[in-house]
Amino acid sequence: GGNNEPADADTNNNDAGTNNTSDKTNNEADESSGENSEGDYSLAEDQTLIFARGGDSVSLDYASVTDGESSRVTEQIYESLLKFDEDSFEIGPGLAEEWEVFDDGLRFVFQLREGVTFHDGTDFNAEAVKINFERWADPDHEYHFADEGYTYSVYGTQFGGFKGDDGHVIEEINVLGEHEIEFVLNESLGAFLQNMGMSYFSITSPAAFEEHGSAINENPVGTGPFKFVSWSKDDSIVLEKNEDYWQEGYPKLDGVIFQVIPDNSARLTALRSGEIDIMDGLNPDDVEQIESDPGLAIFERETNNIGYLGFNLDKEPFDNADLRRALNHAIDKETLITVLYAGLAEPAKNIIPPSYMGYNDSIDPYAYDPDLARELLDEAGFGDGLEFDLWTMPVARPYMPDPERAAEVMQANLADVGVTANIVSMEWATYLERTEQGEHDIFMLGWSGTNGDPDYFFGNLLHSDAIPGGNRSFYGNDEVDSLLNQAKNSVDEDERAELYREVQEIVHEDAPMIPLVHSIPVLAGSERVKNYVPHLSTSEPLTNVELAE
Amino acid sequence: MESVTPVKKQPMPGPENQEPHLTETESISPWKEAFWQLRKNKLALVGLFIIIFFIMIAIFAPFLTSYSYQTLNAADRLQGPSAQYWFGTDDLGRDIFTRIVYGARISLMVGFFAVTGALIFGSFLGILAGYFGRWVDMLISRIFDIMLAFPSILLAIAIVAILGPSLQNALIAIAIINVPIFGRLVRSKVISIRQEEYIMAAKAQGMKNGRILFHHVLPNSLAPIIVQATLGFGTAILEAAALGFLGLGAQPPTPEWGRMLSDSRQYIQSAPWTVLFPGLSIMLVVLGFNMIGDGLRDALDPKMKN
Amino acid sequence: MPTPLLEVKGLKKYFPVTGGIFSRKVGEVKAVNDVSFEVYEGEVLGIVGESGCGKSTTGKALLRLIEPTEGEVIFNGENITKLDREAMRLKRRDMQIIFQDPYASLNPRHKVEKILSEPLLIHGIGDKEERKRKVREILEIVGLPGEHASRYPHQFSGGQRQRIGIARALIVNPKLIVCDEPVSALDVSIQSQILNLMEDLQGQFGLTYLFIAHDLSVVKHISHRIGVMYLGKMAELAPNEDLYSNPLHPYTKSLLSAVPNPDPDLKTDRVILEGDVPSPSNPPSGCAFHTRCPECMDICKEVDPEFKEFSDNHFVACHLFNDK
Amino acid sequence: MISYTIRRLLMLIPVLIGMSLITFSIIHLIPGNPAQTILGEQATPQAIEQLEEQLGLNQPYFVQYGNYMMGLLQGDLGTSLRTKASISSEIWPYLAATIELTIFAMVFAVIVGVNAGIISAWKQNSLFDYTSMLIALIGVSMPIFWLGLLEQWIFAQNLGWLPAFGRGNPRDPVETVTNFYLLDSIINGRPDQLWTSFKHLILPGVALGTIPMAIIARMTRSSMLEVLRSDYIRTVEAKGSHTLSVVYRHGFKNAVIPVLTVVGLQTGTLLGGAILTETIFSWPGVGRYVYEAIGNRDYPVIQSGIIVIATIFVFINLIVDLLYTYIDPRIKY
Amino acid sequence: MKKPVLEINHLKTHFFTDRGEIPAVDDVSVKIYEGEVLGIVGESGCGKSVTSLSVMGLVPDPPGKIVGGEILFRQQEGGQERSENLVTVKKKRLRQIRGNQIAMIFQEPMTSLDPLFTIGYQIIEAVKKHKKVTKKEARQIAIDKLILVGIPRAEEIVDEYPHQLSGGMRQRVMIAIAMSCDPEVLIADEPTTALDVTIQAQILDLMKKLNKENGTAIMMITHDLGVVAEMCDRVAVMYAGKVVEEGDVRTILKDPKHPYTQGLIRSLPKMNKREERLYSIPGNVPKPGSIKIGCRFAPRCSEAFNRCYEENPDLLELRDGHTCRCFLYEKEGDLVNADALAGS
Ligand SMILES: Nc1ncnc2c1ncn2[C@@H]1O[C@H](COP(=O)(O)OP(=O)(O)OP(=O)(O)O)[C@@H](O)[C@H]1O
Ligand SMILES: Nc1ncnc2c1ncn2[C@@H]1O[C@H](COP(=O)(O)OP(=O)(O)OP(=O)(O)O)[C@@H](O)[C@H]1O
Ligand SMILES: [Mg+2]
Ligand SMILES: [Mg+2]
Repeated sequence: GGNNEPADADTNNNDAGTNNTSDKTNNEADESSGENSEGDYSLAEDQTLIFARGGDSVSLDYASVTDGESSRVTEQIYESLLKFDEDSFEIGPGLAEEWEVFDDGLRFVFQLREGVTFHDGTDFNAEAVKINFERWADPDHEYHFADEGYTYSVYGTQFGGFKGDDGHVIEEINVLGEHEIEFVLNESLGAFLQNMGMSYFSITSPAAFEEHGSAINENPVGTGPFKFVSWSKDDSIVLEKNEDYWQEGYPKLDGVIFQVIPDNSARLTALRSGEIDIMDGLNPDDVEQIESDPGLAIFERETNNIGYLGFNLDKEPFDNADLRRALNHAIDKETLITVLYAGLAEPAKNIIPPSYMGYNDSIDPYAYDPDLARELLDEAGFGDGLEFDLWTMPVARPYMPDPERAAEVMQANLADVGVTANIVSMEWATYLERTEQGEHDIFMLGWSGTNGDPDYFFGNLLHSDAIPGGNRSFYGNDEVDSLLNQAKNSVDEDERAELYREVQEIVHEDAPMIPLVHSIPVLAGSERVKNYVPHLSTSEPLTNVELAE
Repeated sequence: MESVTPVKKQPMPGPENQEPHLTETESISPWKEAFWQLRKNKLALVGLFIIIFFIMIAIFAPFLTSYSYQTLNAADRLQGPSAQYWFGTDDLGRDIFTRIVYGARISLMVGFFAVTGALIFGSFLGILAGYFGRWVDMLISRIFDIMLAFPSILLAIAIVAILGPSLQNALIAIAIINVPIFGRLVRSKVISIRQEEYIMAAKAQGMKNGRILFHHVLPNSLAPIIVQATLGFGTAILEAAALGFLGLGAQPPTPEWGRMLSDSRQYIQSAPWTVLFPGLSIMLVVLGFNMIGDGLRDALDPKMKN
Repeated sequence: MPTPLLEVKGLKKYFPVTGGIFSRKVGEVKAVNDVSFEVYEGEVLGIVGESGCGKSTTGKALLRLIEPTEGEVIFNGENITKLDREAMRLKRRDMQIIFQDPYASLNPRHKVEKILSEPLLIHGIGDKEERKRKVREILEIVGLPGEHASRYPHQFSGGQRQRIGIARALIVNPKLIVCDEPVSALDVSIQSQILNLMEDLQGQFGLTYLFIAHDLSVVKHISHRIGVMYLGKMAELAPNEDLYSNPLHPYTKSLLSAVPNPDPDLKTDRVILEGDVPSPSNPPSGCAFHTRCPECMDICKEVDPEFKEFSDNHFVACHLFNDK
Repeated sequence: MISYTIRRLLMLIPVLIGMSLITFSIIHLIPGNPAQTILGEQATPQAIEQLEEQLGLNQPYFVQYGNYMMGLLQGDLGTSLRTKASISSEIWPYLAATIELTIFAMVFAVIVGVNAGIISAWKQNSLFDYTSMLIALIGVSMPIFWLGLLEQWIFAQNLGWLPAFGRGNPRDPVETVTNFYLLDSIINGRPDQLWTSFKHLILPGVALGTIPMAIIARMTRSSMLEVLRSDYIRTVEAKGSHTLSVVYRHGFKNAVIPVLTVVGLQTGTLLGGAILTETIFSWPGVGRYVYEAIGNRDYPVIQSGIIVIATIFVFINLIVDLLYTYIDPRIKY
Repeated sequence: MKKPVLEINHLKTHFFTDRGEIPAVDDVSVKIYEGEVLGIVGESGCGKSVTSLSVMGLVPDPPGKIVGGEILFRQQEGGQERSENLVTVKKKRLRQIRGNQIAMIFQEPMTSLDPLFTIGYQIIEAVKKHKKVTKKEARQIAIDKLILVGIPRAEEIVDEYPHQLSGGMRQRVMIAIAMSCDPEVLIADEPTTALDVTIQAQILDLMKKLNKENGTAIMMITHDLGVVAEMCDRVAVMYAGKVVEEGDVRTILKDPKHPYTQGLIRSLPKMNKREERLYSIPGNVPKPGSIKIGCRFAPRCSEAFNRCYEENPDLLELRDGHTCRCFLYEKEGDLVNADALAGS
């Protein structure tokens, strides 16, 4: 952020996150911007940044895909109406300069920024916003490209479905003027404004739809700081500076290249040799080495996820809460963090990340205590052993860099308390499908936040409506359900926070899962990279970044 | 192809017609003869030694090490080779030597079962094709063609994807991709041996087809099949390691060597021993089988010599 | 005149020549093209001819080791071309064959014991003990020590192997033995041993031989009557002395003259034939020999001469003698 | 010859149909739903269901196969379920990358393997023979992924001589024309890029080429030994010809056919084996493309990838067969 | 008297195999005089081919090695007689001689030509190696030589491949290659064994013609005494790596002395008369090296006595030029002075 603070006084519901974290991050941001302006380094001649990552983008039509690698690129090309703060989920102005909420959260009016053009030269206006939202909502819309297999699942999730569905909240979108647009909801939605900050709801040039049709996924045209140049699949995506960017003097970089290097160690080698500037997916064990290397720096991302070990409550003996609690004492999260994350994770006691609104810090975590666990197991009637399958996913996830290794660690923990866990792994697709169908005993999985709203965690992981679906523990508690429903529809921040805290207490007692860790994803980069602030949501625009000599 | 005018045969001078020096009444079976040949082949002996070494290791694994291959020890992560940990420790602090030793069991088992499976099915199909000819041959040969036109590792990956990743399924996949290799060999052997004059002689005596097949054709096709099976051991172990490397084989904490390699890949910089030893073990075992296979080929089939 | 033991009438064997990817038939090798002859009990009928003229094919086809394309084979008054598989299989007891290549015709993985007792087993002769005894017996008969039964073929020399081959043919007491160049592969000093052995056995067991060879002196030595083949056909068939003293067919004449004689005093005038034997897949029109015949006439190029009896028991297929 | 080629091409049809059928059946036997993978663990069942419908995944599988084959007949490889991109256009850069790597590996394997084999046979039982055959034996026993890792560790990471990943310098991307980087750098008149691209090929190429190199060396040697023992070589020697002419002109030309066969077969192995090498060296090739598609249940991509690889393989062997006729006048069709 | 062009003295060629040392050629001495045809006969494995390969320097090494003796090649060079020992001569010089002054044809016409090169190429290769000629001249020489060996359509056949020719034609091509540089000595290793009698007659005829017209000395290796009678002036009979008898062709065939030669001739079935029973030599041809002491023929010899098993008989000269290796003739003949032979 930094410049042109929005007038957000009239919208009272925006200070998400606990106060202390937001303060801290603000301080850091200030420091870095100070350094920026003072410029105690000279700029490198070549201002092309190479960002190396493990996988390629799936599509550059951001709304049709959910993977982080895609949005990492589209963040640079596209912009949404609102924008998250540089280091938190606090929203501020984006393509909309101002916004107002009416009718208890049933009507929103946005004043759009003037003088903004898309990369193809066409003007950004209210009509463009309407077309984009309608395209996502209406499967029959000419730019929905349903025949080509496009769906916009995030839209469906965030706005309760699509046009014609019962739960779909956006009733109508009205263009009030060239740069004024109104959204009318049929039901209040606590997270509406948060959603507007998500990169999934960025705005594409309508002319580009006209021109490229369903090939829009390979020909992105937005308003962002960088323009798309080329994409060679599984290799690199090349972006160049948008000279006409509305934010005067930005971006600093001349171009960005997203380079795919699947192998972790090869990526690190490339960083060391200067072939790349930033790399994602660092092996936590290498952090120490990098920190001792004067030419390299570590960038930590604030945690925004949960990795957990879930029980299948529909299956014996895991319907026994005593057993679940006993097993909660058996897992040594600290070791897990040392071994797998090289310390770059926080042990979890709740399912939402600590920086989230409503995080209940007063919960007393189940301590690692094998003796106690054995005792409790004995009490629960499993004194002479227990054997089950421990399902683990085959692929690294942001919350779990090496799930199979993690399973091995937990297997060993469990063995210590006389429980035999057989590790079962299967392909990712199968894993997801079969856990959704409840074929597992105990499974490992996690969840990442997208818009910074706690409902996204609770609603998907613990609400009985999410069976079958994200609720793979088959946890159903009427009290929890009703608390969550209340919280979801409320627009009162404090009320919501209180409700969520209550939920966490019940869940802690019921123990449908063992919360493991909130991982802190780290990136490594060259010291030359300045003003790079990783965002919680896995990606961030590189508008302010510049390369030093 | 050209029609070759039959050439009158003169017994050729050369080693194959040479009578071994032996006492008048001693009877030397071709197998015994091959065994003698094998004993003279230094490389084959080295190979045999390597394999016996690994077999011993596999059998006596629990006596060779005081560590467990699965108990982790976070305190001793990524220790270099030392007197305490001969081959160092991995990222979970487990003794790599112990894991290698137990891994020998897996690799040898994989080789054995995959080869046996491929051999049984391949031979069965190959015999069907070679002996019945015509459309049976046509059909089976086309199936082999098709299977061989797939890159085998891809086929194996697909099969494991269907069955789910596990050591057992990797084994099945490897057996399947090796079926056409054995099948073709057996088929061509059956066909070529059917042309031999002693088969004609057997027929001339009024021997039934079944007896000809089992008493004459098959025993004589055995040599190249044994050779292929030995070499196949090596290939199967490599393929299993490749699947393990891709995460499609043995599941943790099974100390499968390919899997160990892929798990320790990222430590190649900081702890190269984690990568060095599993790879070296794979190579040695495979090398051992290849050496024996080469030796057997030379010993069993003088014409294929060199 | 006695009834023949074996009567071959119009025997033909065409091998298909396949080509292309779909293995279609693109032609035929007329390996044996209408051959007729008779073999009498106790006689040795020699068949000579150059390489590829169809001698072996004739021998194998009349035993139905190769299914003949056409023609009849009457053995002991029974048309064996009509027999079903099982009946034919049992018939093989009476009709045996000895092969040219002593190295290829014995299964390298069987002991001599097994090689020799197998025919007995197949035809259900004797029990285990008796078979063992018989094997020793036959080995002694062919001039090998009985204890060699426990050896493998590769432990024998070429001549010894051929003895085993003969023993195998002999052990079931056949009436007829087709000998397909049994001595061609052997050294001169061994050749005479085997020839003698075969002659002895014939007398001893009252055997009938169809003796195939390309060496005219060998055939002459052993046969009573001799047939000369050229390109799948019988050119001339006559009693031994008759053929050598009075060859009719120009091919027979040149063949006889071409044999180098080890006696330096007997230098005969040679009829050296021009050119090569034509390919049996594309035989010349008319008389197959006309392309090389020193006495070729116009008619030879068009009409295939009949195989006719020219004088008593002397058959020839040549236009020179067709008028008579 | 032409008719032979045509017949061989016609013969391919049943093989390719068989292959496509097998592929299609296999990938549909694989449990797991593409819609699920595309949407990930955070997707709702409704979203998955909707996507399934849009992708036509709820149709009976033979209908899907029929549709796919209809498209294939029109030269359309279909659309990737995941990226929505047309596979026909998307696959080429991957394919080119793999082909370039495979050719490089094969050229390496052939040059080194053939010469080592020839010299070993020529100087049979010499020190050279023993060492090169021992190396070849080790070569065939080598897990290539391990070799790749070691190469990377030694030459890229420790010595820093060669690049560890990718096809070129990301800072100076090759302007693609054909997608064969070596060729493209020449077309663009960029010798520096040619050198860079070449350097990038070395490590993966050597890793990939090691097994075929070893196999070719062994095959060349044994084939040469047989040829060198043959009568016609003795004839050439009896003419007083120079040894080099004997060994290379007469010897190798006669020994080349089994070697060619191996080259043909190994190319197939290379195309498949590229999966491992491509993963280790971050090579954006078709092996990885298909491998990832398997993980994502991207049926059309798996199907097309395998068909394309197999077709190339079958064609290479056709070319090998045609080469035989060129080398050996006895072979005619 | 004619001079010897090639003189083999006490040649020993052994094979060193994993079954031990095999003395394939064990002390063989023969001479070939200018323009004559020398026959070498013997049964399979007696060392005929190895002897001829030794002359050409083509014994496969390993496992074969010439371990003793000398091979003297004499030629006139500018009125000067020059003698070279082919065993010790430099490799390069040997290559200059072979194919040029000493040529060889082999037993198997079907496999002795390189199947991948045209007939013309294979003749030209020999010509160009030894003569400075242009491409065109070489081709003309090739055609001429093909005509010389009686190949019809020589102009076309030059450009054909071996597989397009029959066995007889190929053997003619082989002879054409051998004759391409007009050698002084032609070594023919069983040139007709693989051929049919009618074709054999053609080839023998051709070789006789070449011998007569070009004066090429021929070393004719065969196991067929008929061929010997037909072709040769002198014969050496070999048994188990040794020459057992040598002399002019009439003497050997009509009045053989060595029991082996006698047995060999008697065991042949005769074309002219029909005997009831053939003579036969008992036993088998021994493997070289299997009999270490005594006469190698002794175990099969009807005349053998104790000494035969204990001592190795020496070569005895019986009459002028007729030598025999047998104790039976010790009184009749003189011991051939081996040193004198070697020195001449
Ligand atoms: N199985 C077969 N398929 C095709 N052609 C064959 C087959 N067997 C033999 N022939 C051909 O039939 C012809 C006659 O062959 P056959 O073996 O009967 O000749 P032969 O007179 O016995 O010759 P040889 O003296 O060389 O043994 C030859 O041209 C041969 O190529
Ligand atoms: N490459 C070799 N390795 C080992 N021994 C060999 C080799 N070549 C020949 N010999 C031995 O040398 C002996 C003589 O062989 P040679 O080829 O000279 O016999 P030959 O008289 O030409 O017989 P043939 O009539 O069969 O051609 C053979 O018995 C054989 O044992
Ligand atoms: Mg024959
Ligand atoms: Mg020879």
